[in-house]
Amino acid sequence: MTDRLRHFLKSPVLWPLAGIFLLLVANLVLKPGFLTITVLDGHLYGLPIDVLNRGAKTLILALGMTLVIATGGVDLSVGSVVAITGAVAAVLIGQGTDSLVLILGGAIAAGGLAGLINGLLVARLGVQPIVATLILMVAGRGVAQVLTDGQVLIIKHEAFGFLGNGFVLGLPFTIVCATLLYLAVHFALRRTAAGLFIEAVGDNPEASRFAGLATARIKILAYVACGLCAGLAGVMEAANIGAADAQRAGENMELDAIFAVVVGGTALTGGRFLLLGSFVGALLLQMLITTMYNLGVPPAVAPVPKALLILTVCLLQSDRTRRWLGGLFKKKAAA
Amino acid sequence: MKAMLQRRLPLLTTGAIFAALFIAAGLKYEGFFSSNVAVNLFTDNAVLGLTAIGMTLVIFAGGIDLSVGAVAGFTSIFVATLIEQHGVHPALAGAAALAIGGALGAGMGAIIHWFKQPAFLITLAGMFLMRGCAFWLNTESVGINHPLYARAADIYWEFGPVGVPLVAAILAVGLIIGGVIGHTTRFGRNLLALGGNEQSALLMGLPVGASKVGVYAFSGFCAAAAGLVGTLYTGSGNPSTGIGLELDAIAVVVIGGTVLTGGRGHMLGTVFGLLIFGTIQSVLLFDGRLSPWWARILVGVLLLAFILLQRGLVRAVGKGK
Amino acid sequence: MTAPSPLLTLRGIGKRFPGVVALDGVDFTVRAGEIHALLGENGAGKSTLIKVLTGVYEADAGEIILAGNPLRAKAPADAERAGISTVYQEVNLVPSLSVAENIALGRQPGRFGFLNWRAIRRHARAALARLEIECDVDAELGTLSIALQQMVAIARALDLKARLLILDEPTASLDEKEVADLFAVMRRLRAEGLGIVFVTHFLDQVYAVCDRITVLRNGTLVGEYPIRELPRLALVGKMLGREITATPAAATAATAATGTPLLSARGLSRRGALHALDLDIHRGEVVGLGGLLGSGRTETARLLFGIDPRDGGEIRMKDAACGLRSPRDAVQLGLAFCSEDRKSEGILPNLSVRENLIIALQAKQGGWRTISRAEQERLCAHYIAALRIKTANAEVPIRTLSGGNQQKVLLARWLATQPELIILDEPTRGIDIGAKAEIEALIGKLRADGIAVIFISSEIEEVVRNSTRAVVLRERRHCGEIPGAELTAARLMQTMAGGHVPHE
Amino acid sequence: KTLTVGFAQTGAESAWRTANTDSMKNEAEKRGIILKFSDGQGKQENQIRAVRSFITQRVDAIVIAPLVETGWEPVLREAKRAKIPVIITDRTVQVSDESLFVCFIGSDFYTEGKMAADWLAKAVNGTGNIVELQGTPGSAPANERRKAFADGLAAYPGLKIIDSQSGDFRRSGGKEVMEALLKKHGKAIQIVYAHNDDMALGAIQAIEEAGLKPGQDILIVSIDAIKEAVAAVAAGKLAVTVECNPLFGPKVYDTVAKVLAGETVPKVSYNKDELFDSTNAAAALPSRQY
Ligand SMILES: Nc1ncnc2c1ncn2[C@@H]1O[C@H](COP(=O)(O)OP(=O)(O)OP(=O)(O)O)[C@@H](O)[C@H]1O
Ligand SMILES: Nc1ncnc2c1ncn2[C@@H]1O[C@H](COP(=O)(O)OP(=O)(O)OP(=O)(O)O)[C@@H](O)[C@H]1O
Ligand SMILES: [Mg+2]
Ligand SMILES: [Mg+2]
Repeated sequence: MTDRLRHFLKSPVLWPLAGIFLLLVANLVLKPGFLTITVLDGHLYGLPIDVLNRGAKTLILALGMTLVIATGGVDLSVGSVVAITGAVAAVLIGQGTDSLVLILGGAIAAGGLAGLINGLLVARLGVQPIVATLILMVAGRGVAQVLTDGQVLIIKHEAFGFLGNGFVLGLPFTIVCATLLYLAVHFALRRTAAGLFIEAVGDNPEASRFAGLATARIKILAYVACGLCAGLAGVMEAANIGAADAQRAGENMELDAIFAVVVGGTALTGGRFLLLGSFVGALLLQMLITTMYNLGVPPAVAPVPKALLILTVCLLQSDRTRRWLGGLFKKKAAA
Repeated sequence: MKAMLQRRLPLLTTGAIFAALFIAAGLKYEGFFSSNVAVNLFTDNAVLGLTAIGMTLVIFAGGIDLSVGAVAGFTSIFVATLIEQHGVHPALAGAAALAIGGALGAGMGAIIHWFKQPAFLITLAGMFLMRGCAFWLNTESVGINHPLYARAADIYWEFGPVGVPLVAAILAVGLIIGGVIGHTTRFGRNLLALGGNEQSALLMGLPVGASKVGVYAFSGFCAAAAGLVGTLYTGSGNPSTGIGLELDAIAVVVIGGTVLTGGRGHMLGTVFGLLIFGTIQSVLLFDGRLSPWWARILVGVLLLAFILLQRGLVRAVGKGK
Repeated sequence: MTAPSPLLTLRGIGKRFPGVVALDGVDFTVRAGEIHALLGENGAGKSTLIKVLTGVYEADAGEIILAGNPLRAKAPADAERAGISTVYQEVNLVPSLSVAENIALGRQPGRFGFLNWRAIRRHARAALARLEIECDVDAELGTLSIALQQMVAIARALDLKARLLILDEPTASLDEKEVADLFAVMRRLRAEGLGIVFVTHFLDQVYAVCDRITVLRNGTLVGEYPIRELPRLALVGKMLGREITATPAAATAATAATGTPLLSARGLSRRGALHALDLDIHRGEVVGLGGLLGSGRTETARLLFGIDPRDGGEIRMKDAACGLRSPRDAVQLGLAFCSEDRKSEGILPNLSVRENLIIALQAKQGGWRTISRAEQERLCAHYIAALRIKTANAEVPIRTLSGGNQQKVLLARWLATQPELIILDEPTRGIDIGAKAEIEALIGKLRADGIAVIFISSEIEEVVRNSTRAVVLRERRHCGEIPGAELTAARLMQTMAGGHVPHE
Repeated sequence: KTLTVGFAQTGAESAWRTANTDSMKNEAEKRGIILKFSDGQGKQENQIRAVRSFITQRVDAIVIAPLVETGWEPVLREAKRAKIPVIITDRTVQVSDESLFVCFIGSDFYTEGKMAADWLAKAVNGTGNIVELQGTPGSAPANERRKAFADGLAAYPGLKIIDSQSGDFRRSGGKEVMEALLKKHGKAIQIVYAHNDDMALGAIQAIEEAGLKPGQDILIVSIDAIKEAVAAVAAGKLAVTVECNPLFGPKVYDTVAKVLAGETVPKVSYNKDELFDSTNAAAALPSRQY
């Protein structure tokens, strides 16, 4: 038990968790009603629920991003892919497609295709990930705009809207969906050898190939998975606001996703990944955004707290600080 | 000698591709072959070019600096606010801005090195920080009416039929200085070594920490210089200057054949990358018919085609040795 | 010899890593004008001692005195400034820079921080010439073979005006001529009054150049001895802490293998790497690949294992065509390949010993059929015991193991896949005497089990001892084959050197 | 001789902007004018680059829809040196020398904000708590609409802005911010002022999801009058949307023709902006083009 505790205390997940806790306390002090959750028509309402609800998209993106980052890559195109898939869904609905399966299938498949392109560029043609995905980041938004003809397409579809605004057992569907996806990905990676393969490829691609791993295929699959996640997030975004906005949907979301992953303890250099960390990281980010609304931070300086958060988490996670803190504790114990 | 040639291959390829692109555009569009277009490549890309200089060296060292755009934006509004609202002399304001850019870079470098944190994240934090500060100073752009600015806008050097404005000249000088630092100083070579293999660089007794701090400071300095040049270019300060600039700068550096993982590259490549980037923009403007979204797709496709071409050429020539 | 004053004194050095005590109160003295061997098994703490000395690691305890003054190196740069020049165990240069730059880095000639490229090249050429190395100083270092890179690293170290030169296993990938050249230089430097620390696992080399020996075992000092007072057998005993049992048996003179070969390659070729090679391997055979440095042995192995695409030729397994195109295919077909470059082609540095050990087996089984955790742990326990892998436990990252122990984990990785044919490229490089004997015994056992082995080693004796047949390469061509009965060191050497044209 | 006109557009950030671009393009096609179009992608640097390129290409006239007011002086001076007439549309520029451009044809973000404030003050009799959904910080419409609205409210001490956050001109942003603000202020919110329709529509969703009735419990005021917003006014969810007419094409080319013919044109002219509330929305809906 103490062993487990010690293990937990060393885990990188601890810091983002602590961050969430601190923000919670700050919110509570400044706005005591923060944690209140009320029941309305059998649905739960309240800021904490909002945090979960809003964080769901970043969370889903962060799941896919974790895999890509673990292979030693990065996917800058997820924001654009969110726009594309939203546009695809809107266009399909606009053409009178009624089957939810078709709509979802079409939209998410578009995300998968985008991931496939990224994966092929990176793994087969050896283009550096930042560059390969930068291409789709630039071109992807154009594609989305061509699809929607530059308009904000309005989506009127009951079942589709449920994906963004529905409630299951009193909880927003988005967060239920994100949690299920998290569990699914977790088990798919840890109950099979897929997780190990991804970590191996990220740690040393050459050695992995020598050990008989299909390095290229593993990388491609990671990008495809990331694309699918972005597709799902895009569908959610479109369903949530009931419209596909090619210009602005998913803007800067790639940075949020990367942020969540890295704050969660997965190194950008690849190798070891921490899915749980990404989950917590995404929540931390959303918590921060909601806190800023709550505190009425002027919109113009909103990036500053974000910067301070990144710096704090980074510095706390570093070995140097830990050693220093460790030394402090020891001294106290001795005294 | 052959080995030398082989190592320079990506560079030569990039140069060749630029030449081909420029000639093709010249044949297609009337009036493209003019000294004006060529000089404009420098003038219009001065802000991008100056940030790309710092970015090149940072990438040499295997790092990345996402804060450059925000630093440029901050500098822009900072200088304008000082001059217009506090009556500070432009030279003093500029010097202060350059100092802030350098100091911020040095700070980020120190955190990256001493706390062993990923450059991507720390400079991302730097980006948020500076962008927030820029908007905090002023959310609106501020026109600069100081007479010095008016005079600077009129500076032209005539070389025969070619008129070179101050902004273009600053970029040219900056590129030369960047090249000298990168290729003929110990500092520059240490950066490449560091990017090639940090562990080795350390064991070889190179000043790893100082080099890292130095290169981020330099990049911050370049970004601030870019912001300054931006105020010259527009005669105003704008806190939104340089949004997305960091990605363009990275693209320019990488198109130039510098490897993102570090250890390999050339400042001349960045020059070519900048010229290619500028030429693509010019072509879009000369064409002027594309709808903005198709233009975006086209830029993406061109970027892709370009990278594949570069790869293909390097591989083909490499095999035929 | 007169007793020169101590140049360097280390007293009571202690260093612990999480889970391991790497050094525990070690004393070490080097005098000016001597070559001092630092010996010990894998993981004894040799490299750690060196890194503490040069400031890579900070010692937990102890003091260092260089030429009468306390030395407090915070970084390798400080040590260099104090006159300590070091070649570390793993080649530590920058592969993406040119040879000339690698030699000059950090101390380039030039003024005011500006470089003089011409002087840099001239300087590099001179430094290489001193070791009689021929290579283009403008070539990118990464394109050279490991051996050449090692020579460049040594050239770099010698280039420094130093009082103390440290060489941590510099000879592991060098051939005999290069070793001889290096020794000549070392002797000259000794005569000039330098102190030299020399780490190696080749005892012959110790007795060829060294003056005194310090032996470490498990992070503690065993003792310091003048070379004449410590005969070979006693030395080995001190290193191992026990008497070694019988030397490994020479390979039994093999009966010529017959029947369909397990693997046969015809016309295997790749431009610039290998020229139309034919090779048959039967079950239970150990085929030694002989050849000088750069003769194409590694290239052969890489082609057989599908790492590089071949331009021509065919590989058949058990007389059936097999579409062997990638390492993945090779693993599925029951091949295994222990590569010579363990740092970049072998280990997954940040993954645990356990994960490194099972990765090939898991790859062979595919992603879906996972090996249960219990089974993984059983495998680890088995191989850690069987190969005497020195590690705190199976969950530490493999990068924290000593070089030799990493090598053993990689061997275990392949043995776990129960291959039909295993290719060992320099498996004994950087491995201590005890482990070497164990690996040789292991090869014998594999052979007895009917597994085919391709054995590549730069140590001729080793090839002769272990092979049932030798295939010799020269300048990337097959240039002869020596059946087991005729396999002697002299014959092998002659064929490798090309002094004798084999009849075919 | 066919006319060549260069048009430096700000970008394609909203439906309004797209309609504006389309108007310029379609009208040029109709009149047989060659339009060199440039998308500034929301960056002034790109716009300046485009104008400089138009000068190099020696177009007959240049039209600019400036992203920000300042920073145009150097490039306008170049245009003047090259004797190319420049027409500023949409919003004005600050220059020391008014002769640097021929004329200004504008829609006026400031007026729009003012109209919204005046309408609101009348509708609620000068009292109420307002939350403001701002556009992208630093962007021109956000700046102007914020300032104008605040100026307009100055005369009505009963109308108070109790909170103000940025929804980035995005529908999702509007929704997210509104959700948070509803949690924070609860029933205290009586009025929402959104800098554009997209955010307003997002806010309507948030309000509905919180179990409140937009239009009854909370009054929403917005700007742009995109088709969907006008429909929302007709449906009673949105109280008012101030039109900002994007269809500049005909007027701009008329002006170009006059200028090139040497006629004098008024230095400043505005497009007529309308206002849609419950009285006229339903009637206007069928004829909306964007
Ligand atoms: N960075 C590190 N982190 C943790 N443990 C380490 C580290 N470096 C070395 N060790 C441990 O310290 C011990 C001594 O290792 P060292 O590399 O000094 O051995 P060595 O004598 O050089 O062996 P070899 O002959 O195999 O190179 C080993 O048990 C090793 O696992
Ligand atoms: N990646 C590479 N790029 C360029 N040349 C290479 C590369 N790898 C090997 N070579 C060259 O190919 C030749 C054959 O090398 P190889 O490693 O097969 O020789 P070897 O007989 O195995 O020698 P060694 O004792 O080094 O293992 C060498 O001259 C080497 O320099
Ligand atoms: Mg060692
Ligand atoms: Mg070899």
